[in-house]
Order: sequence, then structure tokens, then C-alpha cells
Amino acid sequence: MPGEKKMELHVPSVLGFEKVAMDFAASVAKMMHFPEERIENLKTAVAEACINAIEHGNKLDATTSVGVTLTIEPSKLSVDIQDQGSGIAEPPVPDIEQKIAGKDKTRGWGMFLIQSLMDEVKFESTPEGGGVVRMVIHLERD
Amino acid sequence: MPGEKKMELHVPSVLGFEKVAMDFAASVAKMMHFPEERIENLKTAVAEACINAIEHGNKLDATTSVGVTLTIEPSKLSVDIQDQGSGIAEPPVPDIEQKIAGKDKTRGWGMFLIQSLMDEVKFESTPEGGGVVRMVIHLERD
Amino acid sequence: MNQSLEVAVRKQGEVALIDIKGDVTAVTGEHIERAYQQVCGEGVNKVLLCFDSGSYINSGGIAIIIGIAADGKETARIIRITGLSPHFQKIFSMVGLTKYAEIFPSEQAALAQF
Amino acid sequence: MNQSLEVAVRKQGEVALIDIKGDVTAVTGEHIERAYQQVCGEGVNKVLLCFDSGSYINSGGIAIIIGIAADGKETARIIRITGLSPHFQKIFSMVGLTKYAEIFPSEQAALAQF
Ligand SMILES: Nc1ncnc2c1ncn2[C@@H]1O[C@H](COP(=O)(O)OP(=O)(O)O)[C@@H](O)[C@H]1O
Ligand SMILES: Nc1ncnc2c1ncn2[C@@H]1O[C@H](COP(=O)(O)OP(=O)(O)O)[C@@H](O)[C@H]1O
Repeated sequence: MPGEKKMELHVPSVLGFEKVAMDFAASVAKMMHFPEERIENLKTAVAEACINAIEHGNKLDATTSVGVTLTIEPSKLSVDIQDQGSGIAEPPVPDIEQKIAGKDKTRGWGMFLIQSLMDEVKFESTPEGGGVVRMVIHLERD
Repeated sequence: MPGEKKMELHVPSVLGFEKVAMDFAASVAKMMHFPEERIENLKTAVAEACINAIEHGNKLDATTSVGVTLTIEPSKLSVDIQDQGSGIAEPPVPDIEQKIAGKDKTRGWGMFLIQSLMDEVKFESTPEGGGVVRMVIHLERD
Repeated sequence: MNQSLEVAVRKQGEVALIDIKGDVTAVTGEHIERAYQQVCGEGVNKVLLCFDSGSYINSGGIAIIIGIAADGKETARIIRITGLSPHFQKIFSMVGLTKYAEIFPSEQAALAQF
Repeated sequence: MNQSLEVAVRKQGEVALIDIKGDVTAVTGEHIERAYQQVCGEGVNKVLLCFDSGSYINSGGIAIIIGIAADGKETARIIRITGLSPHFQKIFSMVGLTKYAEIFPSEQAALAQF
């Protein structure tokens, strides 16, 4: 596609390195002149998808890595976060009442945040069977 | 090597994208707790090496990419900037007097800055013949 | 090295203020829990969590704060929050946390009528 | 989209101030050159380049400033610089530019005894 620019980053499956992926996405979004507020949304979504790839996909195996692919398109930024796990099952929507009441674990917010903050989100599998979260954020809000 | 963490980024050979590589290196250096002043040095060196890879190595061919590999070691950060060109010849040291007097082009500061700001710098070739700038910055100044 | 958090406790009258600065995550969260448990052990019933607006907070960190809010509800302690950036104010509210731990625009506003 | 620079010209007595904010590079540098040529065309002999401390300046941008300093030397115009971050003050000095275009800590200091 003309005007399309692709960038790829690989970080080790170690908690904390999601911040490097987050800063990478923020740097590109800033270059694209995304508004500050939407850059913050993107940062949280990228960090959460990487944490999941590290923890659930790659099971904290530091010899594996998480792939972050950014594609700049004329009016949007696509972000793919890829792990070497066995695919992603969509979790139930978290319920704060249940969690506060001690009837559910306090965790379980990552997917909810990703889906709430990005304009498009899809969970897919790589040909090798690993999980991929495909997210899109538009320059202009709909 | 134990405790070593490797990260890889690929950006398109388009001027401006050196800023993405620069922010990537800064993000990792910040996580490593490098002092602010040395992060600034690293940023300039990474940007300059990427500009050279884009302009001189890849000759502004937007279908090629520049590879940035960061390796975190216990007391230092190694940065390799790789292009798909035909290797790097070390240039003469720039002379401001000559440039001010109009006897030399005003450009020609990238390599000087890289060599002045980083603790170790080597110019090498990839097995495929492309240029690689290998730079190291130490957490503690010698 | 990858994640760092600074937590400190202050007292103002009968309110305990917990200053939280840095990476608020599942990994570092125990420092916040420990500070909370410490002030509870000292008999405090009013706790103000003072975040730094430059902090990185992820879903694991949010889970830690939910745990504190849940304990507050169970033990009838009042938990209030301040210092969050506009982004994390929005996130805390999206999650529903603000129903159990109210957010205030400043320390002063949070301390008033605590 | 990849690089953006804002350049504006102000006058203060017989000094022309050129405000420079954003990416100072080989690509964007012509905007600075054009502003410089404009004030020269208006008969100005004292030029203060006012950088923004958050700017990104690369070696291509430095070459542009060297070009202006060279022209200043040739045409007996005085070029001064202010607003640079400590890092870029160091870089400009390493390059030797400060021998031809002195750096001042503030606009006020630069304008004094121009
Ligand atoms: N990359 C992934 N690979 C496999 N499973 C995943 C992945 N991402 C998310 N999941 C599944 O979705 C669940 C919910 O994830 P999330 O909402 O981020 O909450 P948490 O990580 O706190 O459990 C995870 O517990 C996991 O079962
Ligand atoms: N990656 C590279 N591939 C090929 N040649 C290079 C590379 N990097 C630098 N060079 C050579 O070194 C010279 C000096 O580079 P530099 O000091 O950055 O100044 P400039 O880019 O302004 O010419 C270049 O003109 C080029 O001939």
C-alpha cells in the first residue's frame, strides 16, 4: 500500500519490557501527531497486550520474545502484538462488584482495557499457533 | 550470557524515522537508570547512526530498512545499527574553520558526534556486506 | 531494574497518606499493600493514596488498588485517591474503582471533610 | 509528517529574533535559512537564533546553523544563540560553532550589549 510504513520490534518476555513497547508505540503516534489523550490510550493498550503476551502467551519464558509490529497508514496506526503461545481465548467481561466482594480475583482487566481504549481489536493466531492481538487506532475519532 | 537482554527494532529507510530508533534507545536507557545527560548522548549517537544508515547505507530506498539491536548487559548498553548498503568507510575528522571559510561542505558531523558521545564505536560489515555501527555506552563513566 | 516504585507513608491528623511514585504493577504492588497494612495496623481508618502524575500504572497495579478498596469496604475504612493524571483518572473510572475509592483533584481537596 | 519545524521572526530594536521550534534537520533547515535571508534582506545585522529546549537537532540541522554562522562571518553580521538545552549547548560547543555564534543562557542576556 502506498504511504504505508511498517516497523517491527522484538522485546524479551520479561515483565517491565512492555514499557519499551509502549514507548515505541508512543514515539510513532507522536510523530503521526495523534492527540495526547489518544496516545495515552494507545500506551495502555500496548502495555496490556504485551503483558499478556509475556505472561499468558510466552509463560514468562525469557528465551522467547514478543513481537510488536506498527503499521502507519494514512489515517490510522495498526499495532500487532504477537507471542509464541498457543492462541488467545477471549475472557469474560470483568465485574468490579464481584471483585470488590471477594467473589472473583482482583485481576483480569487487561483485555477489557485493550477493547475499551482502541478503535478496533481482533484476537488471532499466527501460522505457528501463537497468539496475536491486532489493534487499530484512528487519527480522527469517529 | 546470563542477564543479557536483546531487543531488535526495524524502521523504514525514511528520514524522520531515526527519531523512533532514538526514542527506543532512550526508553531502554531510562529503564536501566542511565543519568539524563548520558541518555541525551545516546539519543544523538543513535539518531546520527540511523540517519547515516538511511542516507548513505540504504540510499534513501524506502523499501529497505534499518536494524537497531540493543543488548542490555550488567553495566552497559550495546547498540548496533545495521543497513543494507555496501559498508562504511571512516571519514576524515571535520574541521569547523574550513567549513566556516567555505572551503568544505557544512555537513559531515554525524560520525564525529557518534565517536565523541559514545564510550566505544566500531564500524563493521554484515555477512551480507551491509554496514554496521557497533556502539557501547557504559552505565558508569570511566 | 525493569520496574521501580517508591512508596512512603505520611500522617495528617487521623489520615494516613501513602505516596506512590514509579511503576504501579503486579510486581511492585506489594510495596503499596505493605504500606496499607502498616497504617491499618496503626489503627488508621482513613487512607489517601497519593499517586504521582508521571507514574506508569498497569492492570496488575489496578488489581492491587482494587484489593485495597475491597479491604476498605470490608473493614469500613475510607480510601481516597489523588494525584492521578487525567488518563488514569479515566481508567480508574472505566474500571469502576471510583465507586469504592473516590478521586480528588488535589491532596487538599481530598483531606477536606475526610 | 515525519519532521516538523516552526520558524517565526520577531524584531527587538535592531536585533532580529528567529524562533525555532521542532525538528532542526537537513530537511526542515531551509525554513531557518529563509527566515535568516528575509531578515538580512531587511538590512538587519544582528540576529538571535532562539531555539526551543525541547527541540530535536541533528547533524544536518547543525550544518544549517554553520551555514548561517559562515554567512554572518562573511557579511560581518553578529549571530547569537539562546534557548538550547544543556545537551545541545554541549554539542554546539564540541563542534566549534560557539566560536562563531556565541550561546547565551537567556534571550535577555543575549540581547544585552548586542
Ligand atoms: N496472549 C495471550 N495468550 C493466551 N491467553 C491470553 C493472552 N492474553 C490474554 N489471555 C487470556 O485472557 C485472560 C484475561 O487477560 P486479562 O484481561 O489481561 O487479565 P489478566 O492478565 O489479569 O488475567 C488471561 O487470564 C488469559 O487466560
Ligand atoms: N552507514 C553508512 N554507509 C556508508 N557510508 C557511510 C555510512 N555512515 C557514514 N558513511 C560515510 O561517512 C561520511 C561521513 O558521515 P557523517 O559524518 O555522518 O556526515 P554526513 O552524513 O553529513 O556526510 C558519509 O558522507 C559517508 O560517506
